[in-house]
Amino acid sequence: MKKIETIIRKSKFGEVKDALHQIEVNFFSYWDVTGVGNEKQGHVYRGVSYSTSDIQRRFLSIVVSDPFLEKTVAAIIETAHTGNVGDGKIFVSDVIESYRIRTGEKGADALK
Amino acid sequence: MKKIETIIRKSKFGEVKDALHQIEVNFFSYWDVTGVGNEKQGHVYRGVSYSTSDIQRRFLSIVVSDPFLEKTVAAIIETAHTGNVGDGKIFVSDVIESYRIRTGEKGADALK
Amino acid sequence: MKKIETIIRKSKFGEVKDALHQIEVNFFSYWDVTGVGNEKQGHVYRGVSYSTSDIQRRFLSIVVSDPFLEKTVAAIIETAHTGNVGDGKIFVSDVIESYRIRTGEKGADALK
Amino acid sequence: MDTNAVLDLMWVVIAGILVFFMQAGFTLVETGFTRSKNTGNIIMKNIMDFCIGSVVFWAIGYSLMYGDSISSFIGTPSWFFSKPNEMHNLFFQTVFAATAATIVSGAIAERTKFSTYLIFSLLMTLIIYPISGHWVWQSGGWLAKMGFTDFAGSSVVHSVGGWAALVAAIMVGPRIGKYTKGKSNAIPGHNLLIGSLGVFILWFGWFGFNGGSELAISGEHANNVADIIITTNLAGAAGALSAMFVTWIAYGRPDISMTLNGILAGLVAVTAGCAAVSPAGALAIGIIAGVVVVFSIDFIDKKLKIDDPVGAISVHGVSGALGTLLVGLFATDGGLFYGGGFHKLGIQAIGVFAIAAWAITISFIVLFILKKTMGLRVSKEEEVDGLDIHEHKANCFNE
Amino acid sequence: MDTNAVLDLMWVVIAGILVFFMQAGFTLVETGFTRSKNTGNIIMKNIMDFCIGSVVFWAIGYSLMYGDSISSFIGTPSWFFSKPNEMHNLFFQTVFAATAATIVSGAIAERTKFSTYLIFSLLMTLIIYPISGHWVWQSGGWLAKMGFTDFAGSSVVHSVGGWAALVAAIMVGPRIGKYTKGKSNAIPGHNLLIGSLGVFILWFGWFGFNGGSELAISGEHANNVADIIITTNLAGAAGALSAMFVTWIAYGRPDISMTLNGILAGLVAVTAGCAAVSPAGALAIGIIAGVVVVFSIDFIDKKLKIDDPVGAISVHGVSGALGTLLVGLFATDGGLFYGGGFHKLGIQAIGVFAIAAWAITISFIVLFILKKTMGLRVSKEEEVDGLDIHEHKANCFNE
Amino acid sequence: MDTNAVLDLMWVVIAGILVFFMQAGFTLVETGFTRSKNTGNIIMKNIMDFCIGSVVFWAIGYSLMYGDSISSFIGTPSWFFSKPNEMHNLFFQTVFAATAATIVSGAIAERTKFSTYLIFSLLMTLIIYPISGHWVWQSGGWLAKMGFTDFAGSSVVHSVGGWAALVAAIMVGPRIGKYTKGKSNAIPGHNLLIGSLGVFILWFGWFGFNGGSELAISGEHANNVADIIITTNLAGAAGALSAMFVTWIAYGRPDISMTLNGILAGLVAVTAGCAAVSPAGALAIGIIAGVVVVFSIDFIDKKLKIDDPVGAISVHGVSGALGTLLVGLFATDGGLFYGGGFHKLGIQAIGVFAIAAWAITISFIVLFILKKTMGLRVSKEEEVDGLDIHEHKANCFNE
Ligand SMILES: Nc1ncnc2c1ncn2[C@@H]1O[C@H](COP(=O)(O)OP(=O)(O)O)[C@@H](O)[C@H]1O
Ligand SMILES: Nc1ncnc2c1ncn2[C@@H]1O[C@H](COP(=O)(O)OP(=O)(O)O)[C@@H](O)[C@H]1O
Ligand SMILES: Nc1ncnc2c1ncn2[C@@H]1O[C@H](COP(=O)(O)OP(=O)(O)O)[C@@H](O)[C@H]1O
Repeated sequence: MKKIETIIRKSKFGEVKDALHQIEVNFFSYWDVTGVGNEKQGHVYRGVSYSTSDIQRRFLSIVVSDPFLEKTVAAIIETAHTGNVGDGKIFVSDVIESYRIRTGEKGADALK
Repeated sequence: MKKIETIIRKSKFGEVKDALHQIEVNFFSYWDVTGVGNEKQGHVYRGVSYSTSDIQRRFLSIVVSDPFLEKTVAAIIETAHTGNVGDGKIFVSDVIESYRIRTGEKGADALK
Repeated sequence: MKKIETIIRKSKFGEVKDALHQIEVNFFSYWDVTGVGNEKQGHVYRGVSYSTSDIQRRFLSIVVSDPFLEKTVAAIIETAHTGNVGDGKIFVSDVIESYRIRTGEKGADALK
Repeated sequence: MDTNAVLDLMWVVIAGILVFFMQAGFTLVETGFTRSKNTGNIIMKNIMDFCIGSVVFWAIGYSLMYGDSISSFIGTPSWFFSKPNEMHNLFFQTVFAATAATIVSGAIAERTKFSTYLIFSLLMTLIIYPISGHWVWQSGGWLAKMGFTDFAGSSVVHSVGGWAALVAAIMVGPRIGKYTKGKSNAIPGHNLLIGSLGVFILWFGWFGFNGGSELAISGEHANNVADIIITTNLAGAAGALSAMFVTWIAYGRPDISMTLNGILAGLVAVTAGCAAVSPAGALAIGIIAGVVVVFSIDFIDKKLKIDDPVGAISVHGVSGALGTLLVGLFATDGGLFYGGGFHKLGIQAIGVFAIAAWAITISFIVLFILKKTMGLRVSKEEEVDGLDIHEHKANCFNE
Repeated sequence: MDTNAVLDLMWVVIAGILVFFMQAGFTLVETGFTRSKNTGNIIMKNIMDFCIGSVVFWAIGYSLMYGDSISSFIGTPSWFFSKPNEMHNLFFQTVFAATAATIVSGAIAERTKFSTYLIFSLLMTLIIYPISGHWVWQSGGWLAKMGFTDFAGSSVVHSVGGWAALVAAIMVGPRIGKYTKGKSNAIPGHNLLIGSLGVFILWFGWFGFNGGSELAISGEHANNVADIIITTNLAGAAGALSAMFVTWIAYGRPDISMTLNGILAGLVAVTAGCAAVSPAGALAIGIIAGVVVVFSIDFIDKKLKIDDPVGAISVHGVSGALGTLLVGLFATDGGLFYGGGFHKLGIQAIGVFAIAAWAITISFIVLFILKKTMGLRVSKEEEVDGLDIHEHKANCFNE
Repeated sequence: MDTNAVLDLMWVVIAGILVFFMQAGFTLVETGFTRSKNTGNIIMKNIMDFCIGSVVFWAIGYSLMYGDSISSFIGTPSWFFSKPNEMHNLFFQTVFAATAATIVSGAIAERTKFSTYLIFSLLMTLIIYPISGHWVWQSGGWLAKMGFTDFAGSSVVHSVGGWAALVAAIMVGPRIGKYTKGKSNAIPGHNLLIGSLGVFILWFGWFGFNGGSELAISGEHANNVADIIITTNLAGAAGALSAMFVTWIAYGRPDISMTLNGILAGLVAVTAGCAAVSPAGALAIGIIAGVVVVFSIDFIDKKLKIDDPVGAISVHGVSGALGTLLVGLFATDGGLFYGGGFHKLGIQAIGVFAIAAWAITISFIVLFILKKTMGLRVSKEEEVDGLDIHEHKANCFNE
């Protein structure tokens, strides 16, 4: 099993979600984070203008069984992509074990 | 050392927390996430009814030393369980190293 | 590549961020979490006083290529440190693969 | 209409509009002092009790309160109030009735069935409030005849609401997690800023509540109104000050939510005597109320283990009764401290207890029947997840 | 000035101040019913339409509305209104004009260019509103001469705003993601608590809106004012009740945002007839408006696929027209249900359609020109990210 | 009491109630423009300065301001004001005194010790405000005798507050992180929606502030009141417009928080002359104030490096002084632009400087003593974590 963590534009979330459902990745969790990266955003507050690289983004954590890894990554890259600085990242890491709390199932079964 | 990430119902958080304290797991971090999964929830907004699988859940990140792994997982499964769809998941992965910022301690010592 | 997850005091965030920029770690994501640990904080609400170990903290997730690991950890320990209980933790784990969504680049290139 | 009558009508209308706005204040205090998952439900309760009250009080309640007295106990009922020159009075009394009803809402927040609340609130403006109100504010009522003083309703409005809230809070039971292992746990309100805006709005409206209860402003009434504005303001300020200092000593820090309750306690307490006491008397009443409310909230929560999320029982029930009694001490005409002896104090005590007995008994009967028929409480699951998503299929706060 | 004139002036001033405060209510309703990323833009729109309106209506608009009638169609223009004894009237009429303008804002929220909105809003208070207003509220206007009744502006203020909102919402187009695959998607408002505070403030201000439209309180006017306060209150309450029960039946749950709209619908609908109907008539009007608004919002959203985030078209346009027509049925003097036959109803219908035709036509022309010149809509990127960060380089909500 | 006296009393009471509500406006503006971790502390400051002020001003302050003049400098003190026919005046003056006190709060937000603030605020209503107020508003005061015009308190209330705020902000020092490496950093407010609601409430209350300062409405006063309402409204609107356009040019975008400040600047500036200038004059004053406030905030922040989170110094101090001076130009009777020459302008300038000198000197002395005894500022840790959790052991916002 692999954990795919991806940081995307909030405005791309709808499309990414639809694409994940398309390839039958129906389970994941997400939350909003602040991303620090290449993109900059201009602000003015009471005459003080400041530009910040701290931009609101959405963080998705998706655990999938190994056969799903590749197409999930591909789906995210395709839909979250705009070509502009700030599109975000995908990180893949290993998961040793998964459990479904409801049933106690383990391993890939817990992910179905 | 292992990292246990678990997504549970917000309403079960109190019980899970107590159970973790019971087995001397006194350190962890948590935040609220939106979970996408099997459970559905009915909403109506201005006459448009929609059901969403995006449900508020709580995400716990707990790093433990290896001997604690099993009982931590068991405690979560036991207390976060309701038997209904939507109870959540537990994911276990490897941690290479841990540090306590206050003292600079490393490894299992950092987790005590 | 390694993922560095660190939980720090919110009041130390500014310094940590500056220190990371100093060593050219310019990319990361962060969000606010509630930390459960050694530190306690006194509250009173409507005459009921309670002390809680649930304290607002900031969670940083930083993926770096291997040569950056050591100095990143060192920079965090140095700047997030106050010496008081509650300074937080650093956890290091393995990342198998990284992608930059904008370009599709993989591996260490995605992190530059 | 002659000029004086126009002046009086205009003042009553303006005061009534201010009292109307107190509904917004009650809504904000209650939502601010509770958890965000129940906010929508609280909004609905506060809106609907006013709406139901407006219709019911016009339809029949007003006549039960102000109609010709039947045995000094209740007014002669008549449908759909329509006396041509009295519509301003109907309006002013309607917004008062709705205030009494809305007080209950706060004490049973976060766990009560919405449909049951609607019925209870209807009965509140239909029967509970008008009958005891008749005793005091209809000149033929038995307490009125006795010389009982409750100028703007410390007892008639606030205590009635507060005692009904007491019975309701006991019968509905505490929120899940409020008392565990015999200990009271804090369930902090989700937004004290909204709560404090609510308190400001209530204070703002209170000038109409007390000042308008003169029901006139022409001729010699004018100075009375000005005096009432001052006593009202000083009591609110004094309540805040004493509650703040008490908590500063008791908890080591000046407490925000208790100070807010101190203001309301001072205002509730002075409501009975605002036209009968001096500014200094009003200050004293406010100080006493501000101290008492802190200990009362503490006592009800930790000793009696009655779960009242906003402190409605203490703020309205206890402070209302207290303020009514204090008229017996501080009334410049007849009060104990002004050489009037115990006579007035005795009458005030009779009134306070009679009204409490009425409100408690009738609320108990009504709620007992509702409990056996519709049920008072939502399911455990609904309560934990929040009433908004289950009772209204909606979240109040979104992105 | 004699006492009666002072009384009248004072009442108009106080009522005007209450109506002013409705601007805050509109701001809160609109921000509460939309997403937080656009809140700052909505604040700016609501503030600036009032500010522009205040200047423009004084500079020229007032005279176009109330100046000597030219062919019963428009007032004689004159610059910078300055009749010495009429400043209270200028104030009262200014806050009305600003209300009409601000209604449009809600229907085109979250996607409209700020600069274009400013121009449109200027033209609204400069031309659109004063002209149809002249027809009805200047005694020489053609609808006034015909005997058309729109006491406080169900049509003159609310429908004009609502129909302009309809045209604007169509021409600006729906928000991204509102309609996908021919289906309407919910885009929940970010803070219904703020929205409901807005409704309370509007209701509070409405007593000034309707009561002040008597434009006097001395002598026999006093009881008229009191009657208006009661009819206004009952219609608002009835609107809430009927909207709540309709949604309870239709969606299985009492709906929060629809109940809020029900209140507003009841208030808008009774505005035309508040001085002409009985309390029971007002109740009926409120009930009807509360039912209609739910179905109207549904119909406009799901069938017509016009995206109106706050329901302004239904609340102001539809309910305003409806309420104006219902005067023809419920007016105690001349209404169909009171034996007056179809005559009054016919005149009301003529007025409703004339005003709708005017508002729709002129709004279309103005918006068409604006579309071709400045453009009506922000870019896709701005809309998705939120107008605040792009149009104002700021976030409204921070740590 | 005769009818005219009743009318006057009623108007003063109603206006006073509106001014009271401005306290809520100040609270919301200050909390909205600062960070959420300090919200509870700000609520407490704003409530307690009003409560302390209410007690102190009644106890002694009022007599120091309005008592028989001692050498044209101060009123004869007497305890516990109780003139039977003047309670409405006490109320109206109390809410004014509290306004002056509350202005300081905003400029020293997020870092000042709560206990020290309470003492300072007490001295503000006890001494600082009444003495300079005596000079202008007691007919025997030296500025009053000279013919200085400050109708509703641009200087007496707002500048006194603003200059005290200036001294306090300097002595307390900037917030941690506000100025680093000689550069000013933005610390955005946490909720501009709440801030803008505050501005609406202030504007609403300002009609009472300025209109009520006529202290009468009977006879010829009536039209004066109506004129004041119009000048007040136009100046507020003009302030918003000019501030918005200035920021649009200067920063490339119409700025939200500056536009809000522009409204307040326009209102503050017209307060001195609202009864002395024409509508066009009020418009000009508002435009000037709206421009000046933007540059003043900029200058104080970036050049002087004085940290004023809400812009209180510019909005109240600078705009108040500016508005007082502008009376010398725009007064239709005696103003420079109306052929009155430099005489009036000279007197206005003397008044502005005398009041500034007084407020700055006495505030400095008081704050210097407080600094050496109690300390002005919380610890670094308290400031970083937020004052709420340390000073009040509570969070304002929870789940
Ligand atoms: N090494 C990293 N660790 C964690 N998050 C990262 C990392 N690099 C980028 N991110 C996240 O991805 C977002 C987009 O990256 P950014 O550098 O702005 O654009 P791009 O990937 O197009 O160069 C950042 O805002 C941040 O949230
Ligand atoms: N593969 C996954 N990766 C990340 N989060 C998941 C995954 N599967 C489930 N979750 C989280 O667990 C929650 C509960 O899962 P759900 O499928 O609704 O119920 P159940 O586990 O009982 O079948 C989801 O809302 C989501 O937050
Ligand atoms: N094992 C853990 N897993 C996840 N988070 C942890 C863990 N241990 C500590 N933390 C986080 O670190 C924070 C600080 O730890 P704490 O025990 O209070 O102080 P210290 O590290 O100085 O002993 C906690 O509030 C919690 O958020």
